[in-house]
Amino acid sequence: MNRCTAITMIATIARLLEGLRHVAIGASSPIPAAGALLARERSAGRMVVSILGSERQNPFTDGGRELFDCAAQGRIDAFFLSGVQIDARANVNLLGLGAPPRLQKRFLGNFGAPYLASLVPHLILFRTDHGPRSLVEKVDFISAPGADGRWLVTDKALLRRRAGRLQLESVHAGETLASVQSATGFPLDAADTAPTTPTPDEATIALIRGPISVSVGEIYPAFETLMRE
Amino acid sequence: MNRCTAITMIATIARLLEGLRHVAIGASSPIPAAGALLARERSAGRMVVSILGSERQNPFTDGGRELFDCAAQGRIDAFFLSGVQIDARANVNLLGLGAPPRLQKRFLGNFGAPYLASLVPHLILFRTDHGPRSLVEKVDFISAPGADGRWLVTDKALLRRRAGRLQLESVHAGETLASVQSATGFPLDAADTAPTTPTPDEATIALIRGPISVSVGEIYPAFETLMRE
Amino acid sequence: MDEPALCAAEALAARIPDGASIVLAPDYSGCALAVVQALLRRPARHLRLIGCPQLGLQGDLLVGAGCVDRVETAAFALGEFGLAPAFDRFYRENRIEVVESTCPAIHAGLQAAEKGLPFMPLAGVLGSGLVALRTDWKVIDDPFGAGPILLVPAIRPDVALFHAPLADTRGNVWIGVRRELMVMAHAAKRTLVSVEETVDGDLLREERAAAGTIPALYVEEVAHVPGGARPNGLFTCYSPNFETIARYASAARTEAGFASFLGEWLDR
Amino acid sequence: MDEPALCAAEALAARIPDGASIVLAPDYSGCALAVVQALLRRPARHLRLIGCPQLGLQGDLLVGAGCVDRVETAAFALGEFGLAPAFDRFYRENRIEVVESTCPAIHAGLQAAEKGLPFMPLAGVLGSGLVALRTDWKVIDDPFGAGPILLVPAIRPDVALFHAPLADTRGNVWIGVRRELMVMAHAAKRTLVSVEETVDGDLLREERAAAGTIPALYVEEVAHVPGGARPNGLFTCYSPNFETIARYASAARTEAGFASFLGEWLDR
Repeated sequence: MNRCTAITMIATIARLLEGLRHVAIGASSPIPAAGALLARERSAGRMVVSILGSERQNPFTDGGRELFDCAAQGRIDAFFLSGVQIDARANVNLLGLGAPPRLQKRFLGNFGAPYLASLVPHLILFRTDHGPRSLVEKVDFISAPGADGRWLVTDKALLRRRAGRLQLESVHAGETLASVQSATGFPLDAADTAPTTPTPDEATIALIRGPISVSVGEIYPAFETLMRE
Repeated sequence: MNRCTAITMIATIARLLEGLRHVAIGASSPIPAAGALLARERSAGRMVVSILGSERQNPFTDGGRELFDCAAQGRIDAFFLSGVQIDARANVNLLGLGAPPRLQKRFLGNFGAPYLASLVPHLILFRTDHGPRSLVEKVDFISAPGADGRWLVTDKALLRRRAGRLQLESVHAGETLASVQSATGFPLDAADTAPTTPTPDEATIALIRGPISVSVGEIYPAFETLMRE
Repeated sequence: MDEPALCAAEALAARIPDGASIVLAPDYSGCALAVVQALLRRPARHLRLIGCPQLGLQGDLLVGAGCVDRVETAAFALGEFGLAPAFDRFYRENRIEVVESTCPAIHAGLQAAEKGLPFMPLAGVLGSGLVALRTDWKVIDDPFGAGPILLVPAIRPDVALFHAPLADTRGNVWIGVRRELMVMAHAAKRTLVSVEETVDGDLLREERAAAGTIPALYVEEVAHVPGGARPNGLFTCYSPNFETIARYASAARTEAGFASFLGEWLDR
Repeated sequence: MDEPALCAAEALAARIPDGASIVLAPDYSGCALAVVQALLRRPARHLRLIGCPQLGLQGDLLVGAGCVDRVETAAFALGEFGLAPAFDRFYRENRIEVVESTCPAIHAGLQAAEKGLPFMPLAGVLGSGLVALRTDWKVIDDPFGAGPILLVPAIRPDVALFHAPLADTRGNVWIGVRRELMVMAHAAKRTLVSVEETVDGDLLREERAAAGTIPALYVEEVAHVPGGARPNGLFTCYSPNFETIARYASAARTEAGFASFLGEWLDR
């Protein structure tokens, strides 16, 4: 993924988080981390961002379980999930391809997804490689079940589940309805044209490439390198 | 209770704790606290003593629940219970007299007794006023059920439950089998004579009245006063 | 106690509505007695107190002043001074509802709330008469085969109220090893804390302090109330004033004695 | 790493018998990599690893060296570098048993052990396919009426193994806010800890340090092993050596590459 697309995803995620109080970021999530830090910058101090594994961006003092306890208490507004597959119903598969328990190809594992899926009101999905193998009609395994209202941010577009299925909200600059549809493994219900995802201004880009990428670099150095180069 | 009797109880308790690794003391228990600290003095550093409410004698760092978690893990060897009534089967009533839920006379409450009774292997009972109203045939309420092998240390005697009932082990100096029986609300199975509880030597007494009473005085100042006067 | 501290305590008390359920710390932990004073002065009404895990001086003052409808607790005691005298009178006169419990059941109930669970299992207890008293508790056969086991329902208080040594200006509260206070804050819908001292900066960024700190995200309001636990003691700060507590223990045995003690105390 | 540190790590590893179940910290917490080196050198056999809640570099090294029969974990990953390469090979070749889990289920299982309970309830999860995979989990109807709820069995590891910044000579171990390490120590039958630094005195008596300290009563043995988490980082002490980890991530994709990395690393 190139830097420009990453920045669009980050700015889009920040937009989705506006007005929330507490956003938590799990493992393997540099782009959501950057999006949340950007949203926090704009929140006038009202947003708390918790990044798993970070020493500096972590308000938790009760160990690994606290994120999960906190979610069940209703104190976490938003969390992010990626996955090897996301399907038309916004189900997320983090486990692997094929039929469990003996998968044809195992990926990282379920992490906290099976639990957080039903306990965090704003569960935001993301994929940095929007393609027909990652966005499929039906996942091989449901790590986290989908729900209406759920957003999916990819490197090509912004989608949202309505009436049981993911639908196109906007396409990123350089993409079209057709190019996004051809990269998607299920039919998108959409109007003839799709609006373009807003692109961030220079000040926002500078913020992302500067202080935010430094913060994220604490645990995702490759991300910082991509932003800086 | 006079000082001399208290010291005998403390020394007796210390004897019962010999060889244990971890002794915990709950609320309202100055004499067990002193007994445990005396046992620790003699343990060459092998015994840990935890006193609820103490800042200085407390190895816990996980809050009020840790004592209870620790007991369920099998890491607490001994704990102490007193109560408004103790009966012939070594059942302990900490709650009050009469028929619950509306007691005729309510005492302090059950504390952790209902839980610890079955989880701590050496549960030691104590009463500082051995009399027919405190040692009864049957308790009005079972806070903690009795079990064979359990000790009871009073201001008059040392008893132990064998074959389902508390039996006399020894009488304190100044008491006789007859005097103890007449102060006990249930028949004691005992031989014609009872051995006398060992009395502590001068060095032990000085230890109790000195550093140990100072330690206990952190949370039980009246106890320290009794020992010092 | 100076005027601003009094005001701060009043402001905290004003956030506790009549009828609220309030979880309180035991006497040897962090007791917000200055805030309790403000509740007594109001006076608050129909409170339901939960002892974590037992009630002491704070609870007895509130009960004696007629602020309390119900208590749920493992014990009600004034430490070495024994029976809580006002509660004892109210109990005898059948003027208060008591939900009998045991320390680990209260800790477990609060932990269930902390975890958003309807219940927690609890080891032990089954041989005790307490199980029959608690008709809201359930005994099930452990589905994993360990035999019968007790389940206790979540305790989710409206308010957690306590006093602590230190907070920073962001609202992070240092409680050291007194982590029952942290469970209280996690479990309650709203957490109100008075503190001895407030400092600038961020306790969560201080390597040593962080581990004993309740993050601000759980704390609704912090009030700076020096001496706010007196006459109880406060861990790492000061010892109890046993003389005052002894005087209370004796005076509060009668309604008149309680009123006279209270009048004097609130008047300071 | 100097000789005494190596010896100390060996001594700790010697306390872990073949066949033991070992709960390990995630890469961003306290990883006892020097002790893992000693286990690789032995080599240990038939270990069962539990990730608290996930496995990373430590687990991948042990799997790649054939020390591991089974893993129970919420994920197996090398942080930003993605798939754990040795585990990936072993999984494809069907040479390792995997018990799939999710982070809070592992935390809950360890807490059940911490509390001497056969199980813990767990919120959420029911809509996930994971429930069907875990035939050892139970779904019951909440006796308090909240509908179906998941119960997960206790996880009681034979050994908790981790690395921490500091211990005192009494065996108290400072872990700061990394309290998953404390739960591991409470839950396991035996706890073995390597540390960066040991100090005289008593951490439990130090007001600020105490709250982040695991009491010695849970700790079987502490070994002084400076740099014992490298190439991973250690909270409050040093950052990960991402270059080494990247090199490993690439090399370990093949058996030969793994062997060559390992040979070089163990040889140091």
